[in-house]
Amino acid sequence: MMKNLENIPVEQRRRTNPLAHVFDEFMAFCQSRSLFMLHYCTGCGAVELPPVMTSRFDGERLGISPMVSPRQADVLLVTGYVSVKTLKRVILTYEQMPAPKYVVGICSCTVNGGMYWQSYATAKKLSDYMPVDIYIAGCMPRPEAVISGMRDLMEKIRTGKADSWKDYFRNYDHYLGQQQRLFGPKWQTPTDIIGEAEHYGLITKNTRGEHTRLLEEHQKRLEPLEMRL
Amino acid sequence: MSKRIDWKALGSILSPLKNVQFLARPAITESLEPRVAAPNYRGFHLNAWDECIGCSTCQKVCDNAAITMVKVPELPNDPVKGVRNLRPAIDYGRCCWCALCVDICPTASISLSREYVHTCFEEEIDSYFMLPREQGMHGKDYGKGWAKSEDADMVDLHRQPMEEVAPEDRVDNFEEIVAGFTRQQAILEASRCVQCGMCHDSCPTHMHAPEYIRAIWQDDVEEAVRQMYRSNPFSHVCGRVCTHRCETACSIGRRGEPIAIRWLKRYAMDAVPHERIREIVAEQKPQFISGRSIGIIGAGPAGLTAAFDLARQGHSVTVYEALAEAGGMTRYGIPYYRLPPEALDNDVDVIVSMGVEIRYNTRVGSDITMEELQRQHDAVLLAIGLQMGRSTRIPGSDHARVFRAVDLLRMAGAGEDFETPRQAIVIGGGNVAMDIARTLARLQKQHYHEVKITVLAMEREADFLADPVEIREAREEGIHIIDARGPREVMVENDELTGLKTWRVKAIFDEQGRFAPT
Amino acid sequence: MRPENYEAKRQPPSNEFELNFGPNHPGIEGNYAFRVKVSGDIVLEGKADAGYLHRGFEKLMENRLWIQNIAITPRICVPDPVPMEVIYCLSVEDLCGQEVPARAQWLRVLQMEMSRFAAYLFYFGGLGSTNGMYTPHYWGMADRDLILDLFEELCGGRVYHIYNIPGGVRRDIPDGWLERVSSTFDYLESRLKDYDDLVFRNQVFIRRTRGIGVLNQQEALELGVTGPNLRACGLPFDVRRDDPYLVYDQLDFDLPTEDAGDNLARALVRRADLFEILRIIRQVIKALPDIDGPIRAPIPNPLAWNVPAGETYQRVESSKGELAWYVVSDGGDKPYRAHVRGPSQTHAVQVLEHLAKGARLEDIAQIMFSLDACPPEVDR
Amino acid sequence: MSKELARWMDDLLQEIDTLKFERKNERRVRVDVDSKSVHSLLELLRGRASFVHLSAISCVDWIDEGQFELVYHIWSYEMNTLVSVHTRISRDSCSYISVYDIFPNCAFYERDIHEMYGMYFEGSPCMDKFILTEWDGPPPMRKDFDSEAWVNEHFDWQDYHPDWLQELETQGGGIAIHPEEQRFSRRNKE
Repeated sequence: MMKNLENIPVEQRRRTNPLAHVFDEFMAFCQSRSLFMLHYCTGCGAVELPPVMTSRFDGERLGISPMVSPRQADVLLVTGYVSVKTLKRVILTYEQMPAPKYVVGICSCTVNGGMYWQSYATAKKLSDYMPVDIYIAGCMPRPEAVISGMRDLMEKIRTGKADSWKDYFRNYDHYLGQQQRLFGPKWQTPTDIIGEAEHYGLITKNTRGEHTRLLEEHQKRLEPLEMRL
Repeated sequence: MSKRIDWKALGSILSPLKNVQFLARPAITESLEPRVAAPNYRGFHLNAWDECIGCSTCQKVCDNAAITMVKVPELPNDPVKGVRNLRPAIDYGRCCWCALCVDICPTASISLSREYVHTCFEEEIDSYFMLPREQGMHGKDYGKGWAKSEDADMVDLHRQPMEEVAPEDRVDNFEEIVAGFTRQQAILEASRCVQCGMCHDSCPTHMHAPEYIRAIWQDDVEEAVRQMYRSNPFSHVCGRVCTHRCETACSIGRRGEPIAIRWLKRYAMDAVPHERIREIVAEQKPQFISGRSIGIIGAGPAGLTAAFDLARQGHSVTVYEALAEAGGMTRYGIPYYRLPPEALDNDVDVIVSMGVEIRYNTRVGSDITMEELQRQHDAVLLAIGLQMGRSTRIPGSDHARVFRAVDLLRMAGAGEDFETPRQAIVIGGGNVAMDIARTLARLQKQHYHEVKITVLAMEREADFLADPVEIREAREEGIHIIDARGPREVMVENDELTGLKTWRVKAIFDEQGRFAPT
Repeated sequence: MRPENYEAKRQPPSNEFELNFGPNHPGIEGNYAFRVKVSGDIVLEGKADAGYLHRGFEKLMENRLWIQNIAITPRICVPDPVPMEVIYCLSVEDLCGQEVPARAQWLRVLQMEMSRFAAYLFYFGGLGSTNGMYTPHYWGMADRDLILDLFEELCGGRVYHIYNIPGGVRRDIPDGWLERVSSTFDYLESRLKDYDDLVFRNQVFIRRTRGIGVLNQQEALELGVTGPNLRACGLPFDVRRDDPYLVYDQLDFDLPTEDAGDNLARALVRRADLFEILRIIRQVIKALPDIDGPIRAPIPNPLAWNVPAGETYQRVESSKGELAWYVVSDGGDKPYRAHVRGPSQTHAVQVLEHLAKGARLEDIAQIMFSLDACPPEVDR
Repeated sequence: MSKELARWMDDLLQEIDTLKFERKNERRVRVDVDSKSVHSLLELLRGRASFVHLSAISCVDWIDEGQFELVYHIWSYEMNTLVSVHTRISRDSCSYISVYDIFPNCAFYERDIHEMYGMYFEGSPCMDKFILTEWDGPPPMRKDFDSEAWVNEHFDWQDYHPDWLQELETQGGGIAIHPEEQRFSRRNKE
């Protein structure tokens, strides 16, 4: 993986408040106890999510609840295989989610192609296209396994280790390169990742590269729609 | 409660308040900890390493290419016993938990556990690649889930029945006993093969058994013959009298009857006309001629195999044989009811057709000297074999009517007259002893219409050296077998044999494992 | 190449707008998109956009051995996987001329009906959600889970059973399992009354669904509608009865119909179907203990299995309608061609496009759910 | 009644010289017909013999013969019989006439065959891409498209190297047979 320690920016804002760490921990605790997961059934594993969220296994007691819009969601569940057509939407959805955001890869297919390893239509390794926080094994995993995975994720968030989303900004060039390899050189999304990376102070030498240069050549800015009635 | 609802009969607007009554019902929510899975749950893999033989059948049936065979050096690797030091490793980034690997495992070593929770962070993704052992994925024992059951077993453990000549019909002649497979039987038998290649590894000549079995299954006997001649020019012979170590190693034989590889070979050789076999083998004729010549002394199996291989490499080969016919011990040491001479003739003919020259009745030393050979050829190969018989060296064994096995078989094979005895004792419990006993039984039947043969084996019945099939057939033919008895002295009176003194054998080998019967 | 969702299309100077439903939309079943052109909240035209769940099943199947395909078939339709397994096995058996033991046939019927029941509970949950009623979803999921527990006990898997195999089924039933099936379905029957009160006798639901998405008989026949959706138009047709497979000709069941052809009728047909399923399951439970014998006809070694050349068209009734497979063998060890004809291929595309015309925007999701369209079946 | 109808139909279809008729069982009939006559046959069956339900259209790529086989499965609710009409079309011309005017629900199947096999149907309401809108390779269901080669070209696989494997490698063991090797070689290699 591209988690190179040198790439982490050294520039840290100085924190003078003695209660800052307590506050950080409290924030992390709160974050871990209130997760909105995006309601997007990308693959067959999605069929085990309704049982997770409803009466029998009741994911809501963990503070996890489905959310219909990516703009308000914290967790992106990639439930199984992602076809190339869906992958474009998943990447777009992921980029639209506000940080901090977490990706859960469910089922075999997100790890190494799964059942569909020979298929021309599905992507094989999810981590090539976006950083993944946690994987849940199974084809498909039972609701209990999903809940265990979500609890592990909560623990990771609570201890402040779940920061793979920063990886997307730090190594954007790598991820974009993989995306371009699959979708062609003209691939683009209307989100501005480099701008966001600047905003979060996560620009490293791997954020920009040949792939982002290629993107900038093609990129068309979004224009506001004309509304006529 | 009605079966039909008439939508016009509108229900009460309060009926959704039904919900309220659920306040009093106990909750159905499960606890957060994972439940125990069902008794035949298909969870993560378990593999009993002691039972696993590394045949990699699981890898072949896996539809997702999730299984990698990994070499574990500390484990035994003995192809002759049918054991490899390979073990399956599972990629849970591919596995779909269909349990086909469990159902097809020839040894029933793989099973699935009742464990189903595994989560990992991105940096621990290697944990998705697992080498299953007896304990579960996380070292904890959750119990076996889906395991081999008789219902779900996909391995066919039973051989195709082979037709044989009935004992009463076969005992008075030297006709071949085993009928050989029919086409249908051969295809069915070949279809049992899981292509593990244990046979290939255990075979002394490394015959391409998986390939020719596959070809027989595809009803392409010519391809099967082609595969056989890749490594063995004596396919007719080996299809009948081979010791078939392949069948001992066969992974199907772990729990059932091994594939009848020997009979399949014989089937393929018999199914193709001899002319066609010659054509197929001729495809292997060399493209170039090396210009070197090689002399081989002895036209036995070793000499002729060497001649065949050398001829394929483009050398010109001359074989010198002391006797009038080629084949060596295969011709003179194996009774005709097991190996008809025509089969051997065919094999020799194929070898000759590759351009090998055989000079019969040429004994090196008397008809031609070694120096001459060395002068004529670039290289000379001695393939003279082991033709001297062994004796028991007990008192009285130098009597003229005490024969050595090899000599007797040669005499019988060559049709020499040695005065078939009315009564005979065969010392030994191996395959050669059975050959002798059954040959003599046939001769006795032809001459005196009764069989009076006793076989004296030193081993106990359970560990006889001879093939169980041989022993069964010998008994069917009226041969009396006494186990755990060793010869002590041949009793001779007035130059006539009168009997044999024996002792009870307690152990055949001494403490150092040497042959020292007591 | 940017996703169409975000392509900034200039709108023509009118009050018509293009809107996207999905693929990430709560009103869409699964991963599926439906693009509509609206004027106000009236839909002028709808276009289905599938392929988000496309995996190329038919191509994959051509690359796998006959036996390996049993693992991949249930994945074609996730909420109702058993008919897919059964129909693949039926096809292979037909090609091989294999006789399936009676016990296996009855077990298959039992599974199919259990799966159908579970799929209907899923359906009610989804349909309730599109009307803003989330309780049926919660109840349906919990009740469906009881059936999944039974499946887990039977075959070791909750959703993907992989229990059927050409020639029969893979295992015999565990001890006491039939009694548990019986008691579970007794419980589920007692729950149906609750569902009636909650949904089917509920004024809100009836008023919300009545007269929406009306399909008359003529249109239904032209569009090739099958299954419960066809029965909701008053045409009693069911593959189980009219083209019987397995042992359905020995079972006694009715085909409930409704005449209205609207969303309510489609829901009511399925509701009435539940009682028929219970009837069938009870008949199977009664008959099964007396049917002894093997559960599987002997099959050849899976690694050396050539299915004789030929072609077969098998049909079964899934919970969504007529499911049919066309399987061709060239005598090799892999299928030469396997074509899946899922009921949703008609329902989710042409029927939905037809019904969307003139519908209100807020009804689109409801219409889609009421048709019980299953996107993975469309995409394969 | 329906039995008699079925017999009539059998007799009628057997009369026609240009088609090959085969009754497979009580409810399955196979008809092989020249590609020119498919439409008139379907029209006849639908109009005169109540075969109103087009169950599916299947396409088979017989690459060795250079032909596509189209199979129209039609069902009669009255006769309870399924007729499969088989016809062959040259792989080169790759175009055929739609049956939209006879069976309006053929649109999905024809569109599907178009994108999966690249066969064009004249007169079909929509021949746009549907499932493979973002696919620019060859029609994937054709036999000459090698899915696996395409996948290996476009994707990477996980490169696992867990601790136990490293340990085995230090002992002289390690990965012996990769799944891909086993799967397709079947010991063909020496």
